[in-house]
Amino acid sequence: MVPITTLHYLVVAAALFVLGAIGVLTRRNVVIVLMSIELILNAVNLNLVAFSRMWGNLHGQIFAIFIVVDAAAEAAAGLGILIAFFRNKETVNIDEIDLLKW
Amino acid sequence: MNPALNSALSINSGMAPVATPWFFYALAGMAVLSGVFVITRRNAVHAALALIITLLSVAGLYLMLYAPFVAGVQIIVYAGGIMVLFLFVIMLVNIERSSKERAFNRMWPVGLAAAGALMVLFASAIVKGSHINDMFRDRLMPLPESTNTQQIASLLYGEAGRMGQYTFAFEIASLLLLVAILGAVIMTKKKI
Amino acid sequence: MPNFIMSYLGSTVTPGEAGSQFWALIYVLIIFAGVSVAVICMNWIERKALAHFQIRLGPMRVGPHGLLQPFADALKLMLKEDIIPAEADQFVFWVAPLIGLLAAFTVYTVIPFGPSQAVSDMNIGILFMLGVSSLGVLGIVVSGWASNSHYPLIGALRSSAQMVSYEVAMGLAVVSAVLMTSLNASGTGTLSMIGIVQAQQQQGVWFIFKFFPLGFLAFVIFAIAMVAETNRAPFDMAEAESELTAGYHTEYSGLRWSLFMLAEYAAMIAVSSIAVTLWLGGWMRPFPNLLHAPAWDFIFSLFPGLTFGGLAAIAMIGAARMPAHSFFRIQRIGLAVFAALLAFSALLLLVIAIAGRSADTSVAARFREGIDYVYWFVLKVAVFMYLFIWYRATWPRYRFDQLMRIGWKVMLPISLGVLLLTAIVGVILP
Amino acid sequence: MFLNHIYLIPLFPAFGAVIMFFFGRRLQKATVNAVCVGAVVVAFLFACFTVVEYTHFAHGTGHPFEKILYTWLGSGDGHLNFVKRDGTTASFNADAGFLLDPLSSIWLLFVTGVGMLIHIYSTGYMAHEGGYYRFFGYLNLFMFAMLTLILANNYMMLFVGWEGVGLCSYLLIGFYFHRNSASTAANKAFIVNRIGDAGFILGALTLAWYLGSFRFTDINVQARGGHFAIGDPVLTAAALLLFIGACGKSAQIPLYIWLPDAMEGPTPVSALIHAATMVTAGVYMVARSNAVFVLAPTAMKTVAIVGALTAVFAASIGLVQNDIKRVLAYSTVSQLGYMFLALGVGAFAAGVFHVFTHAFFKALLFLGSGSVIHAMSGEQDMRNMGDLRRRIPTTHWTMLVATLAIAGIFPFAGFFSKDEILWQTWASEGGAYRILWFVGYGTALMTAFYMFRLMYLTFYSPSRMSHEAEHHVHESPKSMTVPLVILALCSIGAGWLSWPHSLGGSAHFEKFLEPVFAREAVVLVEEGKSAQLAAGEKEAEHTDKTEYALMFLSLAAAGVGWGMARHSYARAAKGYKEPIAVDAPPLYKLLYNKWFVDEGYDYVFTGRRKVGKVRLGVMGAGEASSWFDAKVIDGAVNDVGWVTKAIATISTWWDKWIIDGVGVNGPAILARMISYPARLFEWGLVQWYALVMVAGLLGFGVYYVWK
Repeated sequence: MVPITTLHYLVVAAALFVLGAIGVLTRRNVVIVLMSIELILNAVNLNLVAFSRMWGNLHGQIFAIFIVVDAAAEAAAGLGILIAFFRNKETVNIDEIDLLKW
Repeated sequence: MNPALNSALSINSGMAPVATPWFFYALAGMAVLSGVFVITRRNAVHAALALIITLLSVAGLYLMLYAPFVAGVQIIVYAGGIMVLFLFVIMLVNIERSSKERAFNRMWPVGLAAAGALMVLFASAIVKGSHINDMFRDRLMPLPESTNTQQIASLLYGEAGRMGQYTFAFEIASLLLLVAILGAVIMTKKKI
Repeated sequence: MPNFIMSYLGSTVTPGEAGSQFWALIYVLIIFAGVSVAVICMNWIERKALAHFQIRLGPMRVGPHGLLQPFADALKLMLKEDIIPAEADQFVFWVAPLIGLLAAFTVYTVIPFGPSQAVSDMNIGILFMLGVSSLGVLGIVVSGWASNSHYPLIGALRSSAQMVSYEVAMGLAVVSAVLMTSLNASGTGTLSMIGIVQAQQQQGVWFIFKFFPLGFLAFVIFAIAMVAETNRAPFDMAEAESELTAGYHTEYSGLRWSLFMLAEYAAMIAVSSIAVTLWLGGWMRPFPNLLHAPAWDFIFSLFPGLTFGGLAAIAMIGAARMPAHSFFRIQRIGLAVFAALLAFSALLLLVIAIAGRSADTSVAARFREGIDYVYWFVLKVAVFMYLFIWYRATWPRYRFDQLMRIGWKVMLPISLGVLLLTAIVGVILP
Repeated sequence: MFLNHIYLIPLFPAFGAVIMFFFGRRLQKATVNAVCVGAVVVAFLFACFTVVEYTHFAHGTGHPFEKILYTWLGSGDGHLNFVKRDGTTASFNADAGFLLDPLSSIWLLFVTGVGMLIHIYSTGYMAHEGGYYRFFGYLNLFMFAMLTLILANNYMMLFVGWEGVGLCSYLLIGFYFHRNSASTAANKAFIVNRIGDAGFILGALTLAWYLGSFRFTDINVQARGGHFAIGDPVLTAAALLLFIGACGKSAQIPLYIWLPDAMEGPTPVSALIHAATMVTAGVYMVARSNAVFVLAPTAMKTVAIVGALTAVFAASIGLVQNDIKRVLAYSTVSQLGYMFLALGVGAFAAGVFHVFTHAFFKALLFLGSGSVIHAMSGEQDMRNMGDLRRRIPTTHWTMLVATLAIAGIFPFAGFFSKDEILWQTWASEGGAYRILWFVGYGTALMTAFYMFRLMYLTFYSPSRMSHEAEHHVHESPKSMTVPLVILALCSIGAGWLSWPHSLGGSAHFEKFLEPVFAREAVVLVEEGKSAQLAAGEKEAEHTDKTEYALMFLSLAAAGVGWGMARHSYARAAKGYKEPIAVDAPPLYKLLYNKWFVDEGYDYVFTGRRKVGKVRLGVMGAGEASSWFDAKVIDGAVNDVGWVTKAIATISTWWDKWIIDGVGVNGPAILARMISYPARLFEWGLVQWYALVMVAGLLGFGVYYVWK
């Protein structure tokens, strides 16, 4: 059995990042787009923690914690906007959010 | 303590090998598989449940990386807090027609292609980097697990009256949260 | 093999720390079985206690004094038809009770029944407990949504709003207790559950009495928040039968419904354990600092045996006072056998207490200590469980807006204030 | 125990203030009393224990006790550095530190003690007023700021308290903010104080630049180390700047004008802030900086002259005022002048002693006047009073005690302190400086006169009250009279703490203060230059004979003042005439209108008064330059503008047809034509933007992977 190294974690993180990117780029439902952003953030966190383990210091973990805080703020603000928007336009589809186009 | 006991327990201070590679493969597989579900499910609640599984699997990976505090934060903030918020909002904005419409937007082939290019980039970076010596090292530096929380605390808050390295950043993060809370409250209020 | 088992009793660390997967598995099984039995007993006690609060008899027919009623109920629930509504989301409907159950039971991996009597001593123990128990809300939300019905959905939304709100005050109260663990020479605290109890041991005070009334206030906040957190009366809006039929599990029946019940009771025990660990000294027997002579150790170690003896005596009296009608004969015999079992356990415990009275490291002494730890922990938790029943019998239900107002405008500011004052006092006083 | 937790003393009233500001509106009056008065009582007891413990700590050596909690401003590791005058760098460093030495312990005791009594008094006085919790919140906040000021161990911390008491003074003067006069008076006090504060902060920064520290102990060590010549110009400048600050806070010429107007506040406030405690902050600060002042004889002389002038000036105004509180206000200004006179001649201990005794009898006078006003249902004009002696007996005899004290009758408190100041003034330096003594002596005479004038008009002369007022006259409640009695006892006894040598006493008070001031006495004698001060040195010289003569003279002055007042006012019936107004009408008019100083300031500084249509002074200069700007400079500008406009008309044509037509619109049309295909890319889908971001990410990645 091959021992698990940093590279393994990087592969998982890359996969999660690509999945998140696909979600952000292709889904119509804003909620799922936001969830995909969470996936991307998680991929980054995984990278940071893996590198923290690789270098043997804790700065990566601290960054991961800050990113979690950031994600919480982003989710709160994003979902707030979404609710306000839904109240006005009765839709959560991202391609119908185009008022500023005009 | 008798000798039999010692052999039975094999106490191994610092870095007890709590997990085999199988754990990693199981967790990673779960994370990626439910990640796929997140972006493919038509129903947002199913997607959210899949995302919760991904988050918990990633928390397990953190535990394997000797980052128990980050794992705990991941569970309590992401799985316990953010995802409940998501579910709440999904239930508030759940409308029938979304299940009958297209799940993907009109530019999905372009998006998919871009994401594919991203994947190729990552793959080539990893392949290239794994050849360069010491870029992604094979071995992992030891990190003491038993004092992980205390060390993170001393980085964040400092110790013995001195400011920690990240105290200022920490305060700013709290300010960010406050602003986000205010923003969310104001935006969702019907009448201000 | 016996040597292997006996030698393990001498261990001073948890199996998780020792890296022994075999013993961890054994512990998990024991805890799972123990909690399930405890839930069954709770069911019976709750029904009897509520009945006596309301001057009724409660279950009396199945077994002597209805002792076998919970087993009958369990059998009924298992045999009942499992109905899934046609419009429900099949998969989510199926998985929702499991989420709640999983969250409730995962918590037990870090509950310390003794300094080594836990599955694992996690470095982030209390954080892990709060996090995992907060996952329970997911089960409720999802079950309400998946039922595709109005009452369950309202119940789910209510309960999730309530649990998320009270989690904040609860977390802050917990933080103030965690802060107290750092008041030692080195200045570093701990999140580990075992470490928290040991900190109370070192400081020679249960945290409920520390910085009186700060510790007490934090405890009271936690005690209120934990009732709201488990959706119990008087905060049981989520399943208010007069408003929402049965709340989020209206559409559930049979085994799946019983899983919800199991999860609820398991969660009650879990949060009570947190309260006991954080504020009431965990596994420590009363007055370990005042009455610390070995003689006192011995006297206190007689308590488990005496408790069981007392129960046996009660059961015996019950058997003796049965009416002399032949109809009751089988019940009388059953109760007598039950009493005999209890008496045998009492005898066993007393023998162990006497055999292990010397304070050396022999296996008997370690075994006696282990029993002591578990006994005192379970006794404290049992008090909380009785309190839960008492609340339910005594207090009327809150209105939902009152509940939220108390949560955000009273409990949260008070817990913040307590946290602040604890920090200030902790800096100034030593 | 107490000494180590000295920082708690200001925190008790701060706690009360915080409670009031956040929850006060909902609290009962009883709760407000319990919290606010309780906080001050606790602070007083704590202060007493602290001082007792301090005396054990110091063993009579007067060694200061310093407690530094944390670095409040700046830091020790290289931030906020500045270059000192001698080229070395020092760090801008102010601690949240507390200093207790004999000087601050005296202030600590009487501030908390008098403050406590006035708090108790206020519960009675303010019982029927609105904004009860607000009043007590402000009072507690004031106590916090004042105690911070007293206990600070450096200039910056002192400045915090300094500004804090200024703020509270502003808030409390404007307590009846619905009255226009009150809010104007509050603004006046605040603005005048700002001028002084500017001087203070400049002085403190100069000292820091020169000596490299804000801490009193550091500055004292350096100033007394003998590195500086007497009359060092920078130190003189610093001392003068600090004295400007003291002028603002302690109401000295020319910044005294705010204090009489400050009587718009409730009477307990006048007693606490504008008589007993806050206005002595300037004295405290100068006494605290004595090491610097001693090295600056010019500054010392300035202090003495300004103090003497203020004393006589304010006393002369006080002779003819009719508002009972205004008389007391001018009396306060005059007595503050005395204190500065003492400081200026180097008799620091005598000045501090006068602060100490003055706190009791002046607080008593104000509280008594408050009681009178209370009894008269709000009437403040003495012309409408009279014959109150038997109707409010407690108020009467307590005020009589205070009057005797302030007039300097033996053996009341004022006699000892005032006599000490006059003696030191006489003894400090001969020659022209004896004039200062004559000024002080004249002031003493005037003081006796106007104080007994107040007493006779209020209590003894035939009643001039209106019928309704007469009907309502009543003695004040216990909560008001008990503080009066306590203060009266203090006014009698406080002077005995420093029974002078010449009368067979041992001057305990000065002994206690000696360690704070004695060192510079030694320095000065060694230098042999300034014979201006050095109280200890003069001790040997003075002959008892002179001192007895001076004592007798000042007693005689008090007696003469008393007699004149009795002669003029004992039988003042309704519509009586002021004797000065009869004998010298122009002088009366001058005094009654306060020497027209406010009007003069209006002409010179604020510009509210004009001569004809022209403003004078600062605002006048502004108006003149404004006129010059509008007419001359702008006229020239307009002419230039016209030329420019003509040129512009021509260039407009060029621009419109040539530049715009060909140069601008041409490319624009081209751009519009190109934009039609380009628009296809930005079609309003948010995710497109995300796609662009991914493209950028890809670009970066490709560059870094294959570079």
